[in-house]
Amino acid sequence: MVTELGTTTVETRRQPLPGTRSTHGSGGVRADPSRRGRAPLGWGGAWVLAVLLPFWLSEGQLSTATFIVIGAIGALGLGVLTGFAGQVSLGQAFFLGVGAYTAAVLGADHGWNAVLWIPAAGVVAAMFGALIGPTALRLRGLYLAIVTIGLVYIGQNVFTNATSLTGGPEGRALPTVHFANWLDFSAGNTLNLGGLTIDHNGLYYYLGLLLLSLSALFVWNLSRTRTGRAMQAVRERELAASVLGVNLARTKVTAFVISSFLAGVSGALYGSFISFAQPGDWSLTISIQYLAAIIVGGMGTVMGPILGSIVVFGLPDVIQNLSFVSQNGGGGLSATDFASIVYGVLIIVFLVVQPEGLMGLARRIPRRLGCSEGSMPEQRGDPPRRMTAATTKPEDQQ
Amino acid sequence: MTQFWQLLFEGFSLGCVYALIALAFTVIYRSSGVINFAQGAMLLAGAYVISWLTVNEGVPFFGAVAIAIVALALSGVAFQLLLLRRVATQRPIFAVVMITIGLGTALTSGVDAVFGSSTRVLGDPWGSTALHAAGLVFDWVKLWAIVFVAVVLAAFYVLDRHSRYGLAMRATASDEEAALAVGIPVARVQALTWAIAGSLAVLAGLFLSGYPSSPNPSLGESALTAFPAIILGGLGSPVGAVVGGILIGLIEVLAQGYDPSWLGNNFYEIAPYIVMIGVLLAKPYGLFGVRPAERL
Amino acid sequence: MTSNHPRRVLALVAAAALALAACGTGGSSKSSSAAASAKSASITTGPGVDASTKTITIGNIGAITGPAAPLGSAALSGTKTAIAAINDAGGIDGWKLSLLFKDAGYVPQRHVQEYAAINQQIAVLESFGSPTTKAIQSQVDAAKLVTAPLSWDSAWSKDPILAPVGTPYALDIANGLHYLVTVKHLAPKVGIIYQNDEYGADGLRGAMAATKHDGIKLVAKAPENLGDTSFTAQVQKMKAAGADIVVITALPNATGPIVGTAASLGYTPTYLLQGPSWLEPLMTATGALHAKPTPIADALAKSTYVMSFATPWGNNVPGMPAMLSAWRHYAPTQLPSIYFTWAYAQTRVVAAILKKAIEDGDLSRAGIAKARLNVGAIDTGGLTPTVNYSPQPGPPSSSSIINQIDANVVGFLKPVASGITSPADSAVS
Amino acid sequence: MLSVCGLGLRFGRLTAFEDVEFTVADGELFAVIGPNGAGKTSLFNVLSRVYEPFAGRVRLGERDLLRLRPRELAGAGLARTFQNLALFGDLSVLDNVLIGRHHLMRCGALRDGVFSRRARREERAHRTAALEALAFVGIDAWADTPASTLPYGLRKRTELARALAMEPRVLLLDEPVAGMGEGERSEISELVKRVHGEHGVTILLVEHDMGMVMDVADRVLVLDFGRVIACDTPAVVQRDPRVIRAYLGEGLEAA
Repeated sequence: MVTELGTTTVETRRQPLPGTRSTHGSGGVRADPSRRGRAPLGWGGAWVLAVLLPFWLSEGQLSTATFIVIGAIGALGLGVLTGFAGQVSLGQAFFLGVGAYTAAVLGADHGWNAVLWIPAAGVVAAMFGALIGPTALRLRGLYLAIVTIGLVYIGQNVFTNATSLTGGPEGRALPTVHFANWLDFSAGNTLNLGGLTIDHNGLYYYLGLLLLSLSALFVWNLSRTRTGRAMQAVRERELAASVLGVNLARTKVTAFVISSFLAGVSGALYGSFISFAQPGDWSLTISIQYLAAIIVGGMGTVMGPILGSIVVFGLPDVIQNLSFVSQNGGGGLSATDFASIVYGVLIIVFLVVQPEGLMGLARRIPRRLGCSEGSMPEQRGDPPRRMTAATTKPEDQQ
Repeated sequence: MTQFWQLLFEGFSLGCVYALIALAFTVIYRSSGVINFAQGAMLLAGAYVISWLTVNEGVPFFGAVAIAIVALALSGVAFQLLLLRRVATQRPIFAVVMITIGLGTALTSGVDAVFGSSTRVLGDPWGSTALHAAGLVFDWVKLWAIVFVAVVLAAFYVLDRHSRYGLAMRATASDEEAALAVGIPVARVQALTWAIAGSLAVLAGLFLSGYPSSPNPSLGESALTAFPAIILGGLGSPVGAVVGGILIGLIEVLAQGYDPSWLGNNFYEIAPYIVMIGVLLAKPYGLFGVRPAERL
Repeated sequence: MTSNHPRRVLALVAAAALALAACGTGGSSKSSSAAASAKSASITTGPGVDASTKTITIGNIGAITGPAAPLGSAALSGTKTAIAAINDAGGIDGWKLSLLFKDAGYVPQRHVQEYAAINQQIAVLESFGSPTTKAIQSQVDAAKLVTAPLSWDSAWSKDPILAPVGTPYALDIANGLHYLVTVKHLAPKVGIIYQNDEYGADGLRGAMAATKHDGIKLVAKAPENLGDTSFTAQVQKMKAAGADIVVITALPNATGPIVGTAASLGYTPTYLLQGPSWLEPLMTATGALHAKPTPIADALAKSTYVMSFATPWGNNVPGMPAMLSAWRHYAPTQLPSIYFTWAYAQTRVVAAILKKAIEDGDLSRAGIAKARLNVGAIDTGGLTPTVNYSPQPGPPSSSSIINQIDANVVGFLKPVASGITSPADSAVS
Repeated sequence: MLSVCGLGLRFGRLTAFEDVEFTVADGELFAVIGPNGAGKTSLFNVLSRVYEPFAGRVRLGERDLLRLRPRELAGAGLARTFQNLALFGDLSVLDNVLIGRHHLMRCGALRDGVFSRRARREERAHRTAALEALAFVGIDAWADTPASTLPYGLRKRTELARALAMEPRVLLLDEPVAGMGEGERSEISELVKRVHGEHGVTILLVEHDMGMVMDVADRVLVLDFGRVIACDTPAVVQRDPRVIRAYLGEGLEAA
């Protein structure tokens, strides 16, 4: 292994390094910080599709889609905390609940407009996030994960006991989104937009989609600038990041704050859409679903949590409503059991084949088609993965 | 005072069952770094298989327990070798965690689909019989739980400390790649841990659904109660799992009996978590956990 | 939004499509092209009503999976049996009923989804569970969709469109305690173990209200949760406080261990079980009369009263023979269950409302809603208390049926009194 | 520039080193050598505030280094590379270097998230600087490659670029040529000299490779079993009998 620098370089270039060839082929480096020019047309197309989607959906499917976009906001938040900053949290259900009850208190009890109570739900949840974030300074990995499980249980207990705010175990009504008299989301009302009629489900869908888009843009910007970089550095090597000048406390707490803000907004919309919330709604099961969404979608990416949400929040409903699945309860396999068995098995099989989740798959397809990997905005937030045998490990060279 | 001793007994017996669940978590965690979210579903399946064999098929109780243990252990091994093994070498540990979540979902629904969601009869020989002594009541099933757990723990200790596989398990736990390099059959060791987890699930399911409880669909959630136990004791420490489990059982039952009303309803539910958080503030890696070495 | 359009349930409909249906008035259009054809039969129709085949669709969002599945499955069976029996007897004035069932597993979110999926295809709805029905309550109110909740939450009493059958939980408990203390002359020291959710809270409210009369004292109360593994502490609280009557507002999964634990501890109070706390398999392995008894069967048979929203299996009431013959004919494999009886009766109540609407010539949602108000008292042949949805103070029914557990009868319940009311009733609502 | 006084470090009962004293002048290239286990890297870990010493003082210019928190070191002008590499594997080479400039950037999550004009401007400026650092070490062509996919030599260079991008006053280099071939060694030596010459940075170097140390260092400190046994110019140290006995013996002759 005694080589001149030049030789080394040539040698290295001969090695099949994924992701490098295309850039080098085109000569030079992309130093332009705003890569929006190259921003994926694919995702833009997907967004347009999402906007047009309700035209093809039945009302039942539309309500499922609404739950997906609302859930995806919270999943995106968890993606920041767990996917980018590497702090595994199973506490998302707690922050969803805080958001929902904030909406209830401000929107219903104090009569605030939704323009105010939606962000307020995020802010209050974010404040709780800021309080809880510092635990991540002391606890690592699964210790943190299980402490956040405790947070969910303690949260449910507090929700049950704080009767004046949450209605106690009996639950309470949540306000419907009402911006103005012509833009009122309550059931039975519609919005007429020059020939288009949008009903209750549709309005919630579009509000959810709007907030999801804004959040995704925010998170994407974050992922490619200073804050997001610091989070990923902390995820990879906490101590080294610290020696290089990254403020661990600030980075982790920021991740918690962003994550719980988005969870708060998501919870408020969710509760408002269902119009009713009780403490049992914010259980560990919900947290696990959110974790599932970001894992299935692909950790450490912006689009992963959104794609994962489609699977986790949508798939069971789709399977259950397949035409050949019997809805009858008269003995035999119930549709719900069938759906969750199929769902569980699908998740197992999919992750055995594709452990990097849907984004791993999405990344692979363009590569197969010979496109540049750089066309994906998530390139730099890649989840940890083992490279192919062609890649030289340091140990091999020593 | 009678009440206190009675609760102490109930808590200790429950804690022993938690210790089994926590040990199952720990064994898998040690060998692969994964928290097995399907543990609750395995426990549920174990209880229902026993109930089905005794009540519907007329198999003698201990025969049914043995069959259930073999079945669950083999299923665990198959799951590890056929599925998990294919991903375990990849770095995203989350994928493996997620696979156990998927398994839990499918298994829970499978149990529901096969056995229905009604409460069942376990078919154990103890039923509602109890030993009455010193003004206290000791349900036989709870006494046997303590005895069984003691035997299982002793057996585990022997396996862990004095057998070839125990050493292999500990080596795999500390460094999978190094273990592989010195010729330890890591795949076989990890399969063994799943077999152990499956067997422990059956025993835990058995004692959780004994009198006065019964096999019912919410048993799976009880496994979640063992989470604070494994953290309290320290992840990856079998001793910690046992101590943590017993502590959690005692805390839960005593808090149930004595929670003052100013703490609100259902304080006992969160008491284990509050104790756990308290311990972690003082000892971030639990009572018996070891701080992982951090290198630059 | 026309019924000849394949996608009539689109949330977004282009204006062009709207223009086709000239009668569409925006918002929730109640007219449809089917209305035009129905005009000849001089009956107004609405969603879920097909005049050409004379079919009315009843929606049912139930729970045959999840924590309430044992209750939900029996109830679904009762609903199906009632519908089959009505159809085979010629329907309602020639109109057939068809059932559109969706399982939501007792999960509010899925309830909302299923409601959205079917609400345009149904004329009336049966909705299982309290938290789940609350999740769609504002929508059914807005849609003026007559909905029969399969639960007895006190909150239903004030809703303008819901058609609950049975007495609210809180009233049931108040009535039951009143009966035990004044008629059975039991000592008035009462304890309650309740599930820590809205259902349990309702039961607790009833027990609290009962303390205002008859010298009843609430000496202990203890919450429990689904998934609790030990009930020793709750039972110890009851025992230590010396409660003579223990109210259990829980699900059967908890009732069993509570009674068993108490028996182990040598504590044998009189139990008063809220309806959903009771299920036949608490007595025998399968719930059938001669199956293997459970370890707690003896303890339960000693002195346990069960409040029921429906009369016990085989009880001598006018409606029972018809139900039993329908059961043998349409659902012979269904084990005797009070949920079967109750859902069967509820479906007959729904049918009575629909009959009134047909007589009035208006099967639109508004027409059915009006029929609900005007039909007057509906007698279920003694299967449940009589209901009346005319504007009145208080719930549609406020009297209770009380039964005692008997190990030797089918269904294990022996009625001891019905039509019980208590002076505490006014305090509850 | 950097003065170390009476410094000692223990792991439990094991003493890594004690009574370490030296002063590095502004602009000096100061090397620390010693046999394996002599405590060189531990010394670096104390200087970068990873380990807490039990005794002694360290001054960086006017500041008491031991009072700073690890993340404040970058701001105080101290940068380091790591013996066993501490790159953020999944981040691109450029992003790795940009992490080095984290402390020079000011935008918070809010500005970053909305990608405000200021965030854009900052991002662009620092990217340019980071690319310059990459160009300096000769790997700017790999800017967008995930660091974990680079061969070892290039990773070492990435670390050097990252440390340079931090714009330090004092640079701690922990075995920059360990595990490299002869040709690469001399190239890295040249690079270190250029860094020293062109940037005028004070450099503290830990190295095994005697040839390199004697070639580039102004002064050399020799640690043996946790104690300083010599501290002088390379020429003097090479002749020091204690050094020869303790460590250099065969190595010196080979060099």
